[in-house]
Parts: sequence; C-alpha cells; structure tokens
Amino acid sequence: MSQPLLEVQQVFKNFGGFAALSGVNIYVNPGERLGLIGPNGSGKTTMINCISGLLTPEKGKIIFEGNDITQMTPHHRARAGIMRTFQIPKPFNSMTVVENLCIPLEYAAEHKTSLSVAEEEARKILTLIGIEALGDLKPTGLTQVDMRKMELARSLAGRPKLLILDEVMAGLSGSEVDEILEILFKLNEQGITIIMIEHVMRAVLGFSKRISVLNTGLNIAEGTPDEILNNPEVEKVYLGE
Amino acid sequence: MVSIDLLLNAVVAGILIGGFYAAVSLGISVVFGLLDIANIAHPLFVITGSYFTFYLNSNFGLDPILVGLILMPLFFVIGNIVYQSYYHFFEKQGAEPLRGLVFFFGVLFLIEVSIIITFGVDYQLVEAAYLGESLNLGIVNVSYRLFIPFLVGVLLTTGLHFFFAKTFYGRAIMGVSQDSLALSLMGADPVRIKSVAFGIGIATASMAGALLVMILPIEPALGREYIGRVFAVAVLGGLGSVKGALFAAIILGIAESLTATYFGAAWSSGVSFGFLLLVLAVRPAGLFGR
Amino acid sequence: MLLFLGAFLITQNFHNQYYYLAAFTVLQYIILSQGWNILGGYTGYVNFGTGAFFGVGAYTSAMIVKTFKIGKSAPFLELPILFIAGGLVAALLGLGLGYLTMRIKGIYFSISTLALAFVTVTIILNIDALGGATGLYIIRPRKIPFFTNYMEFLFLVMVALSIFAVAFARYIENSWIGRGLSAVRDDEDAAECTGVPVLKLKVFATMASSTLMGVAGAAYPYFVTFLEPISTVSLDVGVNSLAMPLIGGTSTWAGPLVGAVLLGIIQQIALVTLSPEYSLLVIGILLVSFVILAPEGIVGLFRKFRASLKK
Amino acid sequence: MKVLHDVSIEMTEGETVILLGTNGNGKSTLIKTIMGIVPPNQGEIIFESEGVQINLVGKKPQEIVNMGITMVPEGRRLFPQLTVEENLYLGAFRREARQNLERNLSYCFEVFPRLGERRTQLAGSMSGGEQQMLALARAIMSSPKILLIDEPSVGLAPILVSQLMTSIKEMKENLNLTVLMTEQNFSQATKIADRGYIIVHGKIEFRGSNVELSGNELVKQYYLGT
Repeated sequence: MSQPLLEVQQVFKNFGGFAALSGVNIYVNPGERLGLIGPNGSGKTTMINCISGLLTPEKGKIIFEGNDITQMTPHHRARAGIMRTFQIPKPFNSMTVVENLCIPLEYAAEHKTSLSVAEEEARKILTLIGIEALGDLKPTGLTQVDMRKMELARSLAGRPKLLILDEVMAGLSGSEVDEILEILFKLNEQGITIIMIEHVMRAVLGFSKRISVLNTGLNIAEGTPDEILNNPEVEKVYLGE
Repeated sequence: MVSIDLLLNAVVAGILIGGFYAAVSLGISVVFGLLDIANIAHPLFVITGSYFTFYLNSNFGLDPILVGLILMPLFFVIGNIVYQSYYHFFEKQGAEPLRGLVFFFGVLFLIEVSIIITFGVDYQLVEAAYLGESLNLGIVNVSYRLFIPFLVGVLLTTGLHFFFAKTFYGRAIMGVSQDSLALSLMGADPVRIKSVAFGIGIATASMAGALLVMILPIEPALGREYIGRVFAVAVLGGLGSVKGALFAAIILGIAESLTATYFGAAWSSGVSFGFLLLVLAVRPAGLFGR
Repeated sequence: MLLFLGAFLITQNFHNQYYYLAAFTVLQYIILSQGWNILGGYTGYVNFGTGAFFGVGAYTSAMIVKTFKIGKSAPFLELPILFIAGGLVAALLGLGLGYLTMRIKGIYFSISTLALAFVTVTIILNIDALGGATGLYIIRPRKIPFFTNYMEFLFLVMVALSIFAVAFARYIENSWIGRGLSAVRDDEDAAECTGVPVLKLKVFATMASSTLMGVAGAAYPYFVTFLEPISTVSLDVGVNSLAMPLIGGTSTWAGPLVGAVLLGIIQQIALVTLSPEYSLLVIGILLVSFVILAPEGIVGLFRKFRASLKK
Repeated sequence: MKVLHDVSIEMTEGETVILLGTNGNGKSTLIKTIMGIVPPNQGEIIFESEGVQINLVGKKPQEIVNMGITMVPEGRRLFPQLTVEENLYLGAFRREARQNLERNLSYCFEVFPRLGERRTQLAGSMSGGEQQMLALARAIMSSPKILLIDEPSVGLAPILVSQLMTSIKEMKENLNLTVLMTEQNFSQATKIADRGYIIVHGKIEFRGSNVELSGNELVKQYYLGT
C-alpha cells in the first residue's frame, strides 16, 4: 500500500474547557471515498476545520502527501489541493456564480490564466455539476440545493486532490441526494479523493468505501459500510441504548 | 518631586470626573453593550442635552439637574423613534452592522451641525447658586461643580444596575442581544424590548448633558472628544455591564486627571482614545469580535 | 493623457484663482475617496480615520519643506519628493492599520480607526516642532517656470495625481487583486479556503489605501499654507472621504469619482453661498439618506435605472 | 427549498409524542413552524384551548408563548452571560407565569437540585448536561400547557440522556403537560413516548404507538436507510 494522501495523527483541539477533539486519527488513501460520521457535537466539523487550516490543533499532526501541513495557512493548503465545502454555505455574495468559481481558479488552481479563460473554465465546471444556467446569478437568489451545488462547484474549481464535503446533503430530497451522489462518483472516478461528512445515512453508506465514526471527539469505529452497520458500538451511539 | 497634595487632589478629581463619565457612558453601555448597536452619535445626544439645559437655564432659570430630569421622558421618546427607524431601515433588512454605524456617524454630524447653526460655536455655561461653592476636606478640596455630577452619575448607575438585575424588563434587555430568538420564546417581543432599552440609553444622555454643562463650558465639537471616552468606558467595563462601566469610568477619570496634572492638559484628551486603541489592538481576537 | 493635456491648456489660459482653489479641493477628495475605497469599498474595512493618514502626509511634507528647502534649488523635483515621503510615512501608519485588520473587523475596526485619528491629533498637538496647537505656516513658492503662479502648477499636479489614483483603483478593481479583495470582503474563511491569501491582501489594501491618503496630504501644506492639527487630522476629512465613496457607490472606481466630484462641487457652492457649517450639513444629510435609501450609491441607482430601461 | 411536504400530525392533551429521524430531515423545521419561527408555505396549525380553536399560522413566537405553548430550542439557546437564576426569571416573563414564579422556581430546583446549587453561576459556563437541564427548567418557568422540545440529547453522554428523559417524564406527569419532542436517540425517546412519527426527507414515513416504534428492524430501515 502506498502512503495515504492525508493522515491526521492524534489531533487534540479544545474550545475553552470543552474538548472537541481528543486524539483523533484519520487517514485517507489516494482515490478513496471516506465517510466521516458521528452524532451532533462529535467533532466532525472541528476535524474538517483542522484539516482545511481554519483551526490549528493544540496537539497532533496533519500530513498531506507526506508533508507536515499542521502549521500551514488555509490558502496554502487550498493551493496544495485540499478543498472543502461549508456546512452552512459561505458564498461570495457580491459576485455572480461564475465569479465565485473564478476565485479558486485564479488563486488556488495554480494556472494564472486570464479572466476570460477562468470564466470559460468556470462554466465548464458548472456544466459538469448541472447548474450552467445559474452562472450569471448572484448567490443570494439561489435555492438551498443550488447553493450547495455552487459550493461543490467552487471547491472543484480549486482543482482539488482531496475534496471534503461537510453535510452537503442536509435538507435535500431523496432524488436530489441521488443527483449529487452521481456527480460525486463521477468526480471520484476522475481521481479526486473524497471525504464525506454526512448525516443522511443512505448517502454516506452508499457512497463510502470506508467509514470512520467519531463520538465526543474520539474515534470509536472504522470499517466498511457493512461493518459499521453491524458494529454494536456505533448502534449504541446512534440509536441510544 | 511628587507632592502628596497634588497627587491626592488629582486622584480625587479623577474619581469625581469618573462618576460623571459613567453617566455619559451609560447610554453606550446599554445600547452598544447590550443591544449591539454602535450608536456613535451618543455623545452628541449628550451635547444636545447640554444645550437644552443651557437654554432652559439661561432663559427660565431652571436648575440644571431638574432640567436633566424633566428632559428624560422626552429623550426616552426620541430614543424610541431613533431605534424604530434604525430597526426599520437596518435591523429588519438584515443590513450589516457597519451600515448602521455609518448611519449613526452621519447622525453625529447632523446633530453637531444643527447645534452650530442654532447656537453658534461660542462656549456656553449654566448657572446655579451651589456651583461655585466647594467642600473643604482638609487637604482635598471638593467643588460642588464636580461633586454633584459625580453623585448623580453614581445614582444613575446604581439605579440602572438594579433595574437590570431586578425587573423583568431589565433582565429581558440583558438577554435580548445574547439571543433574541430565545427571548421571544420567553414570551417577550424583542423589538419592543430593544426599543425600550434604546430609549433608556438616550434618556441617560439628557441627564449626562445637564451634568456636562455644569462642569465646564460647552461647545458643539466637544462631543467628538467624548466618543473615545464612552467607547473606552463601555469596552473596558466589559460590554453591557453597568457596574463595570462605573468602575472603568473612574479608572479613566483618574488616568486623565493624573495625565493632566503631570503631563499637561493637552495630553489628557488623548488618554481615552489611546486606551481604546490599545484595548482593541491587544485584546485576544474573537473575545467580542463579530 | 488627454485630460492632463486639457488641464495643462487651462492653466496656460485661465487665471481666476478662486476656481483653482475650488478645483484643488475636489481633486484632493478624488484621491482621498479612491484611497478610502480600496480598503473601505473593495475590502470592506470602513475607515473613519482618513484624517490621520492625510494629516501624517501633510505634516511630513510640511516638515520637509521647512527643513530642506528643496523648492529653491529644484522647483520641479520638490513635489515628487514630498509625495513620496508623505506616501511612505502614511503607508507606515497603514501597516499598523493592517495589523489591526488581523485582529478586529467590522464595528470594532472602524472605532479603532477613529481612535487612531484622535491619538494622532493629540500627538501632533503636543509636539512643538510640529507647531502644536498654534499651527505651522508654510510659504508657498511664488513663481515656477512655465506657469503664471504656483497654484496653477499645483492644480496641474493634482490633476495628474487624481488621474493616477483613479487609474490605480480601476486597475486593482479589474485585476485578480480586486477579485481577491472582494472575496475577503464577502467571507474571509471562504476566501482562505479557496486559496486567497487573506492577510497579504488586507495588508496590501491598507497600505495602498493609506499611501494614496498620504500623497493627497502631502500636497495640502502648499495649498492651505497653514497647517493646524484639529482641522487637518480630525473628523471632517474622515467624514468626507467616507461619505463621497458611499454616496457615489463603493463597488467600482466610478463611485468615489462621481461622489467626490459631485459632493466636492456641492460643498464648494454651499461654502461660498452659505457657510462651512452648511457644507457639512449637506454631507451629513446626503450620507444618512444614501445609507438608508440607496446603499449601492449613485452608481447603484444608475445601474438599476439602466436595467429597468432594458426591461 | 422544500423541507416539509404535506406533513400532518396531531396530539391530544396529556400525550407525549415524539418525532424521529436523523438530522436534516425536517423534524426541527416542523417544531419551528408550530412556534411561529418559520412560516409555512401552506397549511394550518390549530391549537384548541377551552373549546376555542385558534390558527397559529402567522402568529409571532412571543404570541404563541403567551398562549401557553413553550419550546425548548435545539442547542438550548440559553442566555450565556446571565446567571442560572436570571435565565429562570426570564423564563417567567409572560404575565401568567409571573404569578406562579415562586412555585415554579422551587419545583425546578426540586427536579434539578443541581440548578439550585448553581443559581449564581453564568449559564454559559455550565456543562452540556446542566445547560440542558436549565433550558428545560426555563421553559417550565413559563407555566406552559404544551411543551415542545427540540433535540434535547444532542452532545450529551448516554447516561445524561437517560436521566434527562426521566426528568421530562416526571415533569410531564406532575405538571400535566402535553409534550412534543424531536429526537435522534431512538431507544431513549421511545421509553417515554406514547406515540411517534418518523420523518424522512420531509415526509411522514411511519406513525405508530410506542410499541410499534420499538421494533428494531423498522428503526434501522428508516433510520440508517438499509
């Protein structure tokens, strides 16, 4: 087995007196689809913030492609190929959808192209996601589903090696979930490694090759979707005892 | 050589002035500290109170403190109106707080210019029999000109403190900016609560204005200096804490008084802004940043 | 270039001094507004303390005039030196402001810029070498080759500077830098996570903004010939430099330009026909009305109007 | 976005009803709609009190609270900078509740003695479990007839969840409440419920009694999507 694309080693993060992460380990191999689940407040989003660099852990290491990136700024990580979405979408509201995509194209994707080339690229990505018709709208006018698709498209515009999705399915209908899953499978086939944080079990179980379960800032289980489903520990955490 | 006399007098003067600063800053502690509305024009409401007091005092011979009291209901209503329009134009629209700040910045200039046009730029002062007298306590000399504003300031602060701590409305005002949805789940109307709170904040300005014109002659641009003082007091005192504001105001009063005594009066008006800049620059990020 | 040539021809043929003085003020505010807008409009950090940067530029320039007397030996070299020096010192102060943007934003940032202006006033008031409260006289050179008087030359230089300021703002706005600044204004976390070096851009914006303000200030001593801290550094400059872009529209370089020209002219008219108070009153009323009714400014109104015509 | 599609639920006086389903399926939205926090695009919410039927749609949260319907919001939403006591007093803001203030206060301290010990502590500095107790107690302070509880167990250790459920049951019986609760923790919630609904993607997929809900296979089917 080659080295993992991303490795999180024994990461600790506290907020005031509250321990959000108490020694979490996660790894993902190149080309893999990893699901990250756990009940609310288990530390999933904190974990992503540590990986994308918005938070710096108190202890532990984050290693990407063999390099220690624990102290790297978020924008350098983005350029290195780590892109993410936000649980509550954070669009650039003063820009159109295409312009939103141009930001990572110009800043993260490392081909300092002209604006017109970037715009063309942006439209291609929008077509891939299926929202090419929305290109010239401002994000404030978008529906929740389209907003999430735009966030997905914007992170793709950064040409990620690793794509981290923070609850992109929340609030979507069954068919919309399927639609996004289809896109994600396609992206994964193109070689993008994906970490999916999700509450919609159907999506995460169907999508992931491997699932890691967090509870109260600790790893409690890891395995294939089937193994996770039959893990008594997981059942206890999710369903109560 | 530091003279004990000089030092003691400076400290006492600082404490007295601090009590008055508390009165000036109360409105900001309430409006900025509790409601999150950066009413940068607050000092100008204070100056407006001063000019009203000056007008009624010089034309009808009314006692300044009495004028301050009489004006409080009027200022309460003005505050209500200002908040209702602020709510209507900004809060309800979900506008960024910065736009609200710019709005109040404009209001500041409007009030200042209106005062200049009405009263001119000359210095004005009020008269009352007791203002010239003073209380001699051995080495320290306490003039009523400073002592009465101090007393009123402390009374006003204490009164508000109990209002917030002991009444349903007071508690609701304390809770409203922490979580206005949760407040509505307690059965209180957040907009009404904020309107009342804003009214109270502006009402304190009429009294503070009366005190100001007792202490020293006023001119329209004086309000600008107080921007630093009120925000320094509100931020240093721990936003929203009335007790903390009194404490911070007294510290600021002493610091200014000592600065004036030992470095010259020209430095003392910069003390509050320096304090403010320092506190904002060195405080840990995210403590009360939004 | 054409604009500049036009301005040059005007100076050669038209000699009513009052108009030069009025035009100087308008040009000065074009530079200040563009400077303000780079930080306040593009990046979203509202600065109330323009006076501090303007004042620092002005005092730096005044001190150089007084100390080195370059004007006599090299009349055409003096102004550029003053601009560079004034801009540099203001940029240094801007670095401090850049530090503040790291720690605070929104309302707290704005209040701290206000504090910065007042602290600057206090410091100048207490330094005798800078004239303290009494102020500082600067003697404007009487003559300069090719022009009937120095004011006309100064006017021409200000035209050039204004053209530069507008072009500079326009360049930033339309480049990757401007798009990055917009991203920073909209959401700093999202900007960082899409590869935008937020801190670097913020420091760039504060420094570019304060340099322009400092340069505008550097021209000021020769214009007024008397520097005094309260009117130079205090809020009046601050409110104008903020009101003009906000009224014109902060999203594009045209906004501050329109705002500065329009308000500058209205103010000059109010100043002559009424009094200085009324010129401030006009600004106050317009600022409040625009913030309430048309936060996108005149440019925004114009765009809406054009869009409604298309439909 | 459509979060809820044609959802109908009903409860009668004295019942404990639970809404089940994982995050993002619309449970919370339903409760927020009842409280007037989120307006429905369509539909009615009828509250019957003393023989009078009132449509709650279009009413503001504070008006609904004043009718005797109180909500314990998700994430507790305490006033973090106020003390435990101040939070409780604020709970009694509505006029009818002020008269019962002393009685309700002593009842709350009886059910949650921990809160009595921490009267003067700031709410924000308490542990998650204590905060949830305070949120419940604060709601009780408003003397409600109907209590809506949104996701009470989020972020709590299992043992605390179990205690919390017992307290809810106790309060419900002592104070004659009607309770509607959303919950992810299946087994704990079914312990105290009379009936329940399972919401999946904004639709009611299953309704049934306590016993019917406890069938573990059903749980897995709807919950984990297997």
